[in-house]
Amino acid sequence: MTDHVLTYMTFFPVAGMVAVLLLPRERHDLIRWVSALFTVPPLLLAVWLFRNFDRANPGFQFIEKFDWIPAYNIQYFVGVDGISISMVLLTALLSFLCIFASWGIDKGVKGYFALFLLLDAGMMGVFVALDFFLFYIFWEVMLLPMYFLIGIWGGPRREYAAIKFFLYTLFGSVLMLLAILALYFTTEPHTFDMTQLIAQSDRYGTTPLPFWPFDQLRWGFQHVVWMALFIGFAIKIPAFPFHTWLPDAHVEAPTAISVILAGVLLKMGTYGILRINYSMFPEATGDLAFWFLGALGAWNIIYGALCAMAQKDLKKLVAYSSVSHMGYVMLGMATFTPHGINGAVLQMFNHGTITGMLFLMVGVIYDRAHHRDIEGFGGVAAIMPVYTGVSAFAIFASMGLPGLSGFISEVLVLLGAWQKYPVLSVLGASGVILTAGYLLWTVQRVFLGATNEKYKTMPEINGRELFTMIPLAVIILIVGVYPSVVLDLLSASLEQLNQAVIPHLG
Amino acid sequence: MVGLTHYLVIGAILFCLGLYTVLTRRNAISILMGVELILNSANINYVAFAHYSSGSLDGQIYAIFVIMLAAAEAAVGLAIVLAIFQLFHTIDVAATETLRE
Amino acid sequence: MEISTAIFYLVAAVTVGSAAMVAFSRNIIHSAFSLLGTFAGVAGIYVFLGADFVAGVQVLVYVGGILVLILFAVMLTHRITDVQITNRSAGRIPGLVVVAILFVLLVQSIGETPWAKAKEVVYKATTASIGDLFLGDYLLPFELASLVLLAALIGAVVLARQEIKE
Amino acid sequence: MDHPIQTDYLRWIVLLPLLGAVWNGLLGAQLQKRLGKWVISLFACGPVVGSFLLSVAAFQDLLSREPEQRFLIDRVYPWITLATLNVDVAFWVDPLSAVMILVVTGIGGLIHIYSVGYMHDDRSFWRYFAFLNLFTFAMLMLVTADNLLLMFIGWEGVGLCSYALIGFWYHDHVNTRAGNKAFLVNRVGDFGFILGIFLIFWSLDHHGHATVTFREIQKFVSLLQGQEIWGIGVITLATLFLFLGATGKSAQIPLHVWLPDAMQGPTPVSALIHAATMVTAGVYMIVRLHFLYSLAPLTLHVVAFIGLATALGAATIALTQTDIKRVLAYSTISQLGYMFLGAGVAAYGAAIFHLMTHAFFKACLFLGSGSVIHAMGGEQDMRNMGGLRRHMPWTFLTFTVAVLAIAGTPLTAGFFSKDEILWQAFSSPHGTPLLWFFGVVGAGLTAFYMFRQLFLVFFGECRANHHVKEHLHESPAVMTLPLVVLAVGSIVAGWIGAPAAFAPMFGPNLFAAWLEPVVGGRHEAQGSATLEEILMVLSVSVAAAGVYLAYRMYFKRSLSPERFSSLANGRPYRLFFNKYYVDEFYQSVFVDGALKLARVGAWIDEHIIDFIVDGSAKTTAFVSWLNGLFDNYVIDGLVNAVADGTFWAGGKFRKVQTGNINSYLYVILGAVIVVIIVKLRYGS
Repeated sequence: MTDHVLTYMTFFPVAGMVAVLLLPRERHDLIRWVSALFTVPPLLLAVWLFRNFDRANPGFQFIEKFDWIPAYNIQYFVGVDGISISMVLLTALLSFLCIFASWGIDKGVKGYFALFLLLDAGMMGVFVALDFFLFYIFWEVMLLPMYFLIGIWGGPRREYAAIKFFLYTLFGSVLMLLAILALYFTTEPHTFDMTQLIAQSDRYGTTPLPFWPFDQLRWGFQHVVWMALFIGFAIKIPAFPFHTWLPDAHVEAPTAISVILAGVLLKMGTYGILRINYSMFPEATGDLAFWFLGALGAWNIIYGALCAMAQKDLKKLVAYSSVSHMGYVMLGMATFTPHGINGAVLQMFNHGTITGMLFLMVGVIYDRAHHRDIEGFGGVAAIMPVYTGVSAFAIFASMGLPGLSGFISEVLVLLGAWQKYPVLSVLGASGVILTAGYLLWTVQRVFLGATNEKYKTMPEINGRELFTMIPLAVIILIVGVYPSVVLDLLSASLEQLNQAVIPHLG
Repeated sequence: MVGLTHYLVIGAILFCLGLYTVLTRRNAISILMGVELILNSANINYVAFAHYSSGSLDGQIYAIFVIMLAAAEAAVGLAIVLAIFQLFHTIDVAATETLRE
Repeated sequence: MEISTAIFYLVAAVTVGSAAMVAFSRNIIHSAFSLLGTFAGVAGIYVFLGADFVAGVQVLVYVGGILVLILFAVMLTHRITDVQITNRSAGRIPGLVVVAILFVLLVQSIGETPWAKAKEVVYKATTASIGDLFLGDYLLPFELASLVLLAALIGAVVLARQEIKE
Repeated sequence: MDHPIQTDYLRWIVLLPLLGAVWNGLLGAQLQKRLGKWVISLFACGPVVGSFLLSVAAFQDLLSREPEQRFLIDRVYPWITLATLNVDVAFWVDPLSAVMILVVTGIGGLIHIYSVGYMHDDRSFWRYFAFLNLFTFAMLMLVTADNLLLMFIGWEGVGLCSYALIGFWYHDHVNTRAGNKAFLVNRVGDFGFILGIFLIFWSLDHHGHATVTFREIQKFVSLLQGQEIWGIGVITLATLFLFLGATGKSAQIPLHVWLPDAMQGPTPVSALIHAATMVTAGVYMIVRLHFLYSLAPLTLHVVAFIGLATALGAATIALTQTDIKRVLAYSTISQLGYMFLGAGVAAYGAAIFHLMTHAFFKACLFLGSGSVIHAMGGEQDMRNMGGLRRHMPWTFLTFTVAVLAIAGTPLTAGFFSKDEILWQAFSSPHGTPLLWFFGVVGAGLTAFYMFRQLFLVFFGECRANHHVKEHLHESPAVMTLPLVVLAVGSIVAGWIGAPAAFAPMFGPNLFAAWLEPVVGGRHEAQGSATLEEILMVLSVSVAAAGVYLAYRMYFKRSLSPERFSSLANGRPYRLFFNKYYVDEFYQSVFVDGALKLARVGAWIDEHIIDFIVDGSAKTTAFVSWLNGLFDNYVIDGLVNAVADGTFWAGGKFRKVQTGNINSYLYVILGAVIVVIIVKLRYGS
């Protein structure tokens, strides 16, 4: 059993999908419970993984590897290290919770849960795959269900949103595929094995670009591949100016899908950059990180916060807050200090839990009021006090209140950034003020003020909804009070990554 | 000295005879016999190449598969012939050209 | 000329000759029985090529199975008392011409092609190795072949049942 | 100092209020419904009283040691351990933080008890106490933290509670807006604070001693001298950043605007958070980091200047306000300015001394005004009060004592502490007589507006309407008792820090001696005791002049206030009354500016980026439409032509389709033959 933990984690949801497909379509509750059941083992395995992960080992663990398509040297190769472990945990947790958040879906239940489970498998696969080909397959496996989940179960403008999402990500995928093939054909022997590619990361140093006319810019092969991969991942993050799919996709997607989108999918961008761009092209990373990660990250922080401030739709506001918060991840990654980079990965984890909670919060009130217009509420605190309490918790966590998890990661990122780029650090820190601004303003308009007569009879948050939010709240609190619980997992691998890039910094 | 060429020529002869059978016969069973000849010629080539060119057993394995499939084909083919005979009371392929437009 | 070469030519002659009988005989019964000679001759050629197992299979399957099937079919479709147990042919001349052209071309190709040569030509018992290969590298095709056979079996039975129904 | 003693009970000083907060926060609503409010009160006041007792124990523990050994620490667990960043959750108590925890838990406890009476009719009784306890926890964390990051938790934590309690009555947007304002302005300060931490951390990292722990910073601070960033000394910049944090929390110019609005919260909250404890955090922080500030003379000048400007500016605004709580709010800002003035002339002990005495009399004033508001049924405008001394004797008495103290009447606590600051401003190496002069002017203003308030509220005819007048009553004992305790404190608390001139009466300056191990000795440089006494008399006379003026204007009514308010066409009056228009300025520049930028950002997203995205989609659609036309008429035309041709040819060739396998075979064979020929002829 323990030899194949990662495989089990990845393919349990697929088994669940098959099981769901075999169930009669009108047995809605049965379908829901079966889906929930099939997300439990990955969660338990994630806990097991958390307990048994060797924190001192910077390399890959729980490796499974065998030939898949030997003719092209393609392998089934999975494993986790410090960079992916936290994401695997997050995916298992959010998938489980989101099944419960999807309880209210009553159109095409069978299809929804089947696709959801497939999505779950795809996401897990992306984080554990160590073979580039396998990685790409999981990456695409995850996109398709997402397209349908938004396009079929979404809001009124779902088709626009789904197509926008699909076009953006497809564009990214194509660039990524080209980059992957370029890597494949430059290795000798040709391989998709990430560990091999990482081990050969110094081989690009002297490879000049055959068709690059500008010698003085000293761009080599690896810079171009780096950029192709970066754009592919930046769309996922989403980094300015590739971010406009996010608000639309979020607004139209059903609650649980928004949670997954924000909680897991966005992380794939930054995860990909760390796993692939950083480790395979340390030199190009050293050359390009400042502008494309550091400066762009700081810009993301401020720009996202400003855009969030101008939104009238609650869900759109949360979506833009994601843009802002992912900026911290980019900024942290660009610092190459242990603080910054650990903070960045921790921020990925924290953003998953915090923003997940925020979207669940929006979902709860949308289910009751059937609109998300910020100005259209008011005085919800008097009607739904428990809901208000939980929401306030999430909002303050998002604001980076000390003692909660968001604070730790943001401080680490800004602390790391200060050493390398003090100006960016100052800009990033000023983003904290803006964040507080739009979030408090939201709290005031939605929860506080005179009770809105229209919603006087709105029912309090129910047990199921609380069940989806409380575990996240507990994690947010624990990580805030004792961050080592996550940091210990990350630091060894990230230190290794740092050491690979640092010699190449300009 | 007997070499690869000899076997290939035998194969070619068998192939041509089989082909001729298939081309000229009107009797379904005869056509099947022709097909068997063609298959045998192919098998000879397989085994000959295996013996002289590759030095591995792969060719033989293929030959065995071909034999297997030939057996299956013969069983099904002859069953069809019987069914056709039952339907048309003849096995002359010219009499059963219902595929024609 | 060595004995083995002589025997080779003998076997080849039997094979080709009976094949010609198959092709040209007017009586279908004769054709069918000539097929026996061809099959046996091919089995002999396999022996010359060091393929003992294939030769065995050839005898068992072709001679023991397929040929018997053909004979049965012949008998079932032609009353033995029938005067007309003929084997009608048509378009002999064009067939002969085309096949002849093809044959010439084939021989030309055989002659002109630089065939790969094995390092050494070995003769040794192959049965054990073939068994290993079947249960190793070729396991999947092997299993598939068994499926095909099963399908053929069932298919034949189904087709034959139609006959009784009618 | 190098081997501090691990003292396990310190954590409970901090954690007890947290337990109370969690208990009341999670279960309070149910408990209140099922068992009544007394349970809530018990679980709210109990932990704070417990913390107070533990604080006293810690204090005695310190007393029993040699002055150099007065240091207790409680390491709970390592909080963040990452490369060079090692931060423990650790609480320490030294003479400085001992003073603070006694003030926080002592005065905090009294205010908790007072609140039981004040908030008795409120539906969200439990929520109030949950936040009040949470505040106490955060404040204790702030003062006992042994490192900057942990302090920052408390720093933001008190901000959160302040936000929640200002907007406690959230049904009215006036309150929630005030809360938002407080939090946001504090965030600006926190922004500076956190950057200050970063700067210190990395500058020390440069020398291989990266740390955020106070004691270690103190140990290595000398390494930072001469180090520069952006052309400014690192210490100067770091202290300026931190001071920005202090101006936010302690409502100093330019971040003072939130405090008057914060009076929207329940009055005990104003007393505890916005007078006695939280707003003094900035002063505490500067004193805590005095070793840094002492090395940055430029920053010290800035601190002193800002402190003095705030003291004067807020005092002038207080002259014109009519809301009973707003006067007190501006008075608080003004008094905090004095504390910063003290800190700015490196008289850290004096600053803390004033902090402590101020906590007593300002808490007393706020609670007294709360008592008045309670009795007046929520009325806060002083123009509608008057003559209350007959109806509320205890409140009147305690209020008067506190007013005397803040006005600097000799022998009261305020007299000693304010005088200490003024004397230091005059005599310290960082001070000048000019600072003293303006400080004295401020003292005169203070005396004036406080007595103005006293006369307006408690003397003269009652101007309240009939309805209110009937319900005038003295507050219950649970409220007056804390008032009495605080009033007594407002007098005697100063005696422990009396200057040498009063040594025969009150003994030596115990307070300065107590803090000496932390902040160093009191500057006795320049000027003699005689000079000190002369200055003292001068400042008292100025204050007395202020009192006299108030007496003429608001008691005897022999001098019309309009004579002053209409000076210079009333321009200064309007300037004071409108708080120098700072709120309006901030609103139009920062708030509206940010909103405008936000709209620009959203517009860019919607109209530029999405224009490009949608445009490319539309272009694609257009191209495919063209393509479609092309397909329909050109390609399809061709295809149809081919199809028609094929159809026609098919008709011709249909005879080829014989159904005869032989004919198919011939065709195939023909093709094969052609292929072989081609291969033979042209193949390699």
